[in-house]
Amino acid sequence: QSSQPVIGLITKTDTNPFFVKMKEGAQKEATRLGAKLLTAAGKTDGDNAGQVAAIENMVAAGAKTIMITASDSKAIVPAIAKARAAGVMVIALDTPTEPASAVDALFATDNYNAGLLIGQWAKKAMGNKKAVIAAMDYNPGQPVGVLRHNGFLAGFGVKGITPTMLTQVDTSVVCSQNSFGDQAKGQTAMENCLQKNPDINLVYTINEPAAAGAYQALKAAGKEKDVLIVSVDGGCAGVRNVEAGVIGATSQQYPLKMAAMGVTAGVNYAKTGKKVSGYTDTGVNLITNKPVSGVKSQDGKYGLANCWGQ
Amino acid sequence: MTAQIPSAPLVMEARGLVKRYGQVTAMDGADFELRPGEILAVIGDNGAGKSSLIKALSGAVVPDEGQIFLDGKLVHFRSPIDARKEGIETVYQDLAVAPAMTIAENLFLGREILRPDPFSRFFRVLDKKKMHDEAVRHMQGLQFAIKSMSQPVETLSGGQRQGVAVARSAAFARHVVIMDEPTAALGVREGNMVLDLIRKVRDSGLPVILISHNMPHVFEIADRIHVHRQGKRAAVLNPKNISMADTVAVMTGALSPEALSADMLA
Amino acid sequence: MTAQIPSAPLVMEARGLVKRYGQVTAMDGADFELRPGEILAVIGDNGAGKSSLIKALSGAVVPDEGQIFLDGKLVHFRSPIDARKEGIETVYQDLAVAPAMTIAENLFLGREILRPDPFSRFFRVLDKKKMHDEAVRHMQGLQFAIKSMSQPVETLSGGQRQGVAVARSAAFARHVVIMDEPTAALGVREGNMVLDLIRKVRDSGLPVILISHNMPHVFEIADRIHVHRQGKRAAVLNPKNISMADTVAVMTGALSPEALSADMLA
Amino acid sequence: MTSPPISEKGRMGFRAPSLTTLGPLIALLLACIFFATQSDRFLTSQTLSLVLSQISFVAVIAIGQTLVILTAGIDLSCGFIMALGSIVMTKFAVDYGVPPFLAILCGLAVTTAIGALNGLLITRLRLPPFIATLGMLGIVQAITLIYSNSQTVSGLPNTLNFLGSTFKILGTPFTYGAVLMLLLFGVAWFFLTRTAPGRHVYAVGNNPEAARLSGIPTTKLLISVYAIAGLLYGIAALILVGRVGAGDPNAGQTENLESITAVVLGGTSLFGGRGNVLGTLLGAVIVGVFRVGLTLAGVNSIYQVLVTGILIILAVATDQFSRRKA
Amino acid sequence: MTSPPISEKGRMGFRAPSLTTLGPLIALLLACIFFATQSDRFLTSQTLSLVLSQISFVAVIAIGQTLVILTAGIDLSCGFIMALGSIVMTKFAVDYGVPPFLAILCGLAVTTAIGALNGLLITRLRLPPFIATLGMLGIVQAITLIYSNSQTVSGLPNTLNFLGSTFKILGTPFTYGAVLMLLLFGVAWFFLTRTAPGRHVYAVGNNPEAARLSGIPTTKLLISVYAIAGLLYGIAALILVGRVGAGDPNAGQTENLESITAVVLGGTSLFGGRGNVLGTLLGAVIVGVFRVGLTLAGVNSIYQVLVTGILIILAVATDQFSRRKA
Ligand SMILES: Nc1ncnc2c1ncn2[C@@H]1O[C@H](COP(=O)(O)OP(=O)(O)OP(=O)(O)O)[C@@H](O)[C@H]1O
Ligand SMILES: Nc1ncnc2c1ncn2[C@@H]1O[C@H](COP(=O)(O)OP(=O)(O)OP(=O)(O)O)[C@@H](O)[C@H]1O
Ligand SMILES: [Mg+2]
Ligand SMILES: [Mg+2]
Repeated sequence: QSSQPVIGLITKTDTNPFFVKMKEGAQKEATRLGAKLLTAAGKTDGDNAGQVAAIENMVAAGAKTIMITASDSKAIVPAIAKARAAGVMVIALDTPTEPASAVDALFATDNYNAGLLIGQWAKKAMGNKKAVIAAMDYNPGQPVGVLRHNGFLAGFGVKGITPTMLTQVDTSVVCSQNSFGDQAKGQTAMENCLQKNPDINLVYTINEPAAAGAYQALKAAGKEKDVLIVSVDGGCAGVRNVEAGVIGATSQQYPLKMAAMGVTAGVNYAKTGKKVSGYTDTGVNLITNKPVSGVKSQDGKYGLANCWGQ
Repeated sequence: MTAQIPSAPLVMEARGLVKRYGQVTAMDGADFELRPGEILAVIGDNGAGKSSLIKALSGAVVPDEGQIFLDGKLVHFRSPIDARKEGIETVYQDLAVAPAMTIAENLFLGREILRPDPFSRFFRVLDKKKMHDEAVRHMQGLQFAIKSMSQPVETLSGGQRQGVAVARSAAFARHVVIMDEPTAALGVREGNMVLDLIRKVRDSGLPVILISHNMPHVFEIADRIHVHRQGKRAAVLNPKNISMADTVAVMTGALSPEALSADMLA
Repeated sequence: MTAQIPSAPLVMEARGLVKRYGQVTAMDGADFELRPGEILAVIGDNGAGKSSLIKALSGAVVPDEGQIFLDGKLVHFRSPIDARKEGIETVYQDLAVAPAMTIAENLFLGREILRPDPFSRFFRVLDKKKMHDEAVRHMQGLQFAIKSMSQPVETLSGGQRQGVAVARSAAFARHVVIMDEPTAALGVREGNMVLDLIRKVRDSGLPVILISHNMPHVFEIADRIHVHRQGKRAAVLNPKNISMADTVAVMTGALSPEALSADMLA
Repeated sequence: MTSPPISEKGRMGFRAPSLTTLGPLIALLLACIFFATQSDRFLTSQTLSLVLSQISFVAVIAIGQTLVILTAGIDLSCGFIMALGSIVMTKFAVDYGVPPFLAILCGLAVTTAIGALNGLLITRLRLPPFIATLGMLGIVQAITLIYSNSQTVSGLPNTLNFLGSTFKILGTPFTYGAVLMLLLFGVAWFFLTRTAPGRHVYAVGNNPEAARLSGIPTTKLLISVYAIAGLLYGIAALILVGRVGAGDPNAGQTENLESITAVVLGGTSLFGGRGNVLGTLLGAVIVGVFRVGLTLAGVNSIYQVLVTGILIILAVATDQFSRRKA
Repeated sequence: MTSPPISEKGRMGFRAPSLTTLGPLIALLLACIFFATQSDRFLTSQTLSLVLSQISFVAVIAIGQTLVILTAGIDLSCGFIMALGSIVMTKFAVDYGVPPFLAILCGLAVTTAIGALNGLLITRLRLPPFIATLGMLGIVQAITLIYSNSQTVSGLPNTLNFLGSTFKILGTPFTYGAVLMLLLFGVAWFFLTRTAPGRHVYAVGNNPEAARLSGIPTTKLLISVYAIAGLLYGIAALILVGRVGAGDPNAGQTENLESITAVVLGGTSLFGGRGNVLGTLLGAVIVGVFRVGLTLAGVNSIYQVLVTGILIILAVATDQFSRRKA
């Protein structure tokens, strides 16, 4: 029993389906490999203190490998350093730490890149129509939201975008609201943006629930046909919305894969003492049924086959 | 013990009531007897346990030991609702009013007047107008100079608040009225009004238990005087045959009840 | 108006106090005079505005109009702290105690006894033992049967609570003592104790304002009687030369003050 | 400083009771005038429709919260109870093929039962409402996430979406959910001001001991209040489902604070026994107007947080000033 | 059902005051016994050290919250004030090169000033504490994010990290932050039980009118209480900075609920005037023990939410039972 490797997984929250899937993937892999999986999560996105406590508790519980999707990529670093000093292998999932060298390894998709892809696609898909953009963002201060938002703008061809700061340089973004990554709140935000500017014809959304909410608002206004929605995640519900024409394109990520790879590495470390290292990109794929030239994409069928969900 | 077997059946009777609060014993084997249609005054020093006694009789406190009989039947009041159902109405010393609510609402709290139509009966819709009118009627009986029945009780003077509590008990009693120092905060005129009211209640056939520190009031109105001392009944006196001074002496313990002549007892 | 120019300077004087609460006018041009070393009783119907008057005198209420003089000097009490600083102590009708706190703490609320060392003075560290002992001393004067000074006030009987408030005012007054119905909830023995205490305060040279509905008490102790009616002073009577019945008649408006002979006024 | 009125515990020295809804109304008017100067799209019937449908489910939760707060309680679990309700309704209808109408009833039954459980914990185990509903918050959230597997339930039959559909008044579409919300405020107002149990709610919050001594069955009343609140959260869930077009396990995270805010903005005292359910409606509308108005004014979302904070303080300060003059 | 004691407003009929800390202590013991059976790593000095350092900053916030709640108030802005404090300290030291010690003082000054501002809004503008601190919550959060540009401040000088460093007792490392936290509880306990202003805090919460009439300067007292609470949030910020090793603009999101939970678990009444700051420490420890214990027991994080909810209810129910017997 005591020889059973103990592996910890710390997610940002328990509520986001992305992390729920990640946990499922890890659990499945752990069961397969005979490892014991400990899980913990922050109370809200941005709950760094909760994640620090979780790291400490997992070290105390005897975990030799800890996987973490950091809520705050900088503030988590000292706690990670302490765990590593105690001989624990730490793997960052989904979100890189700053500096990236603070962890042993990173299994992730590049969120900036995910944004970039939908931006590029949207640019082509819009053709020479003048874009009037609304952004359904995430809680101010959350890096994921900034990365995706700025990646989208960069991909769309807006100049002067840096990956780290929420930039409001482009006047074509007429409305930028916090959707909390939530369907109901995304809907509210979209309604208000439409009231502000009815000419909106392109909507960037932080994730697919927000996209579904935005679509609901557009539909209520009778505009769902004229407005393009792009999103990030690639969950099954999201891909089905791509198939249904609700979402124009979405960048698909692979949380199950990240988690499974992490568990494998952890079990390996327990058995052989060999750590993994470096950055493994688990990849992003643009999922759309309306491919455009110059942007590599997969269709909805591929998306559904690889989506993280039932 | 000076308890006597009366000829008429007792309306209320209590035997050996005990109530302890941590270290303090508020009632220490208290007996109690109330005869039909009488005004029974309960007197005693501060902290003698008078309020505790009547709280037990009105269901506000469940005694640790002892029994209570109503019309000779053993009763177990678990809450004031039980006592109310038996038609026992009480004015508590700390008044038990809802200060943010109006006078009319306080008068009818817990037995509001409903509109007669079936919809209203089912949803228990208030007849505000009737409640207001009835409130005016009840309060007029006491001649308190109160402007409006829709004034919150917290805007009333101390005595006016007491008037509200007294009017409430008199209006609804069907069996026994208990009043814990109903005239304490009242002016001379208002105090006399309440004494009149108590007499009226008695004349309508209901017995009244009156706790009071006001000896002139007690001697003016009481048929019998229950003297409470250190958590139990010390004696029951006949105000017609004993002086105020002797009564106070018994109450304070300066005079032993045994030293009294038989006609002084009741 | 029956206001007279007394020979000795007045300790407290008020002219034309007005206090309105929305529709209700609690004081309607009330005058007031307190002479050195006297016991001045203030009587009146419920809602006459007695409590409002003394609240204005003690800074608890800021009057809408009118002036208050202390030892002939115009004062503006913005809060009870101002009045306290002048050595005026008040027992309020609704007692103003903190029910969850102990008797000793309530007695010393706002003027706790601190330990003498510099550290304690700076951090205002309580001398709990001394406060306890002093509390025992003050309360013993009133002979209430209270077990422990570290009992929360909410566990006391109604009369016992009043005793705490009375003891507090008597212990700390340096200039004027104001008592709003201090004996209302008290038993005979305890009420007499409080009357004794009031006399002792007077004998120590401090004037006392006593609001009471208890006419025997008023006639037993008062040097002068201020009759309040409908928000103003109706008359000031001399209890030595007027009967209780006439006093009550003036108070209730049955007798006009003009009809009184000069020696009945004070 | 004027003196507080004769007061039990003198609480009003610090928080005067709102017996009118005048204060919040003035605040709302001032806010509207301000936003009208910021955007010419603000003063349209469209904005009104938006505000009403956006606040509809929070406002219905706030009705329940008002009842609870009037009894001197508090309900922190309201939002998650709504989320669970939305999942039960939609999962029953979509996954188990229960007829939509029955599925709705099941959802309402679940939320009502949880509300009643809150009431039982508070009255029978004598837990402070804060603790009972805090514990329930965690329990209900976990159950919701486990039961739904954190997955949104979509593909709903029309019956479940009904409250999100619209009808037109003078060309502006309004949702049935918003109408239901207004209707429920009317019912709650009637209940609280015109019926005996409604007045008992106030009495229990104002002086529980007096209520008990007056023969009001306080325990039964409190359990009923929490159960009715639960039912209202269930109705809020139905409105939410109609609005969003899906069952949302992640809903409800901010609704406890939002609903309490609406109640307090509307002038109801957190100490119980004083307040007005129409004030709550105003409170909810104020928050909704701020949100729409600030977006129309083009305020960056982070500055919206700032301005909303300032406006909340100003709104209640206006209220206090208007009352001090009166 | 026993009758409540003679009570102003009879509030205690529903929530008996905790005059002892016995109840929470029993609950804590039961929880410890349970966790000890679940994991042999639980009953170690290591666990104690973990719990203490993990709760250290929330517990310090909870001291401030206890003071505020004892006055019958509430402070929703506490967590974000802490976050702002952590940003000011670290930015001053790192970005502006202010000497660390001075930077700390600047941070404490800012948090104290914001606390005092809360007090001013509550006393001068007579806002309900819930509204004043809710508004302040938004304002402070926005200022923090704008000022820090949502960026974590790292690369701190050692002085700022000091409270996160450890010393060993019998081989187990404890953080100085945890020690400071325990020390502050001692000071707060002394203040509340042994000094005149401490007793005035109780009096103001118990009966504000009586406090005023007794000559207690209630306005000044309340402003001081909120300012001291602000200072404590600043100290919590310093502990947090030491623990995390960075200034964190996203901290403080859950601390208001967590600190109130600790206070209420510790037996302090939300209605003011009754309670005990050592109970708050117990309350915070209970929550911390739950977190560590459940992780050691290997409970899935979502089930942790569920079990924590149940345990909170059980803990207070135990408390109530132990009191009913006494
Ligand atoms: N805060 C208040 N708000 C509204 N009305 C008030 C307030 N305080 C007093 N009143 C009104 O002012 C009038 C005078 O009240 P006050 O308490 O001074 O009377 P009082 O002479 O002391 O009566 P009592 O003998 O019954 O104590 C009463 O009619 C009362 O209703
Ligand atoms: N809830 C309680 N908790 C603790 N002690 C109590 C409680 N209720 C009453 N007591 C104590 O019991 C004793 C009797 O109180 P009670 O109120 O019955 O006296 P009383 O005769 O009505 O006095 P009074 O004439 O002053 O009203 C007192 O010493 C009081 O302190
Ligand atoms: Mg009594
Ligand atoms: Mg009076």
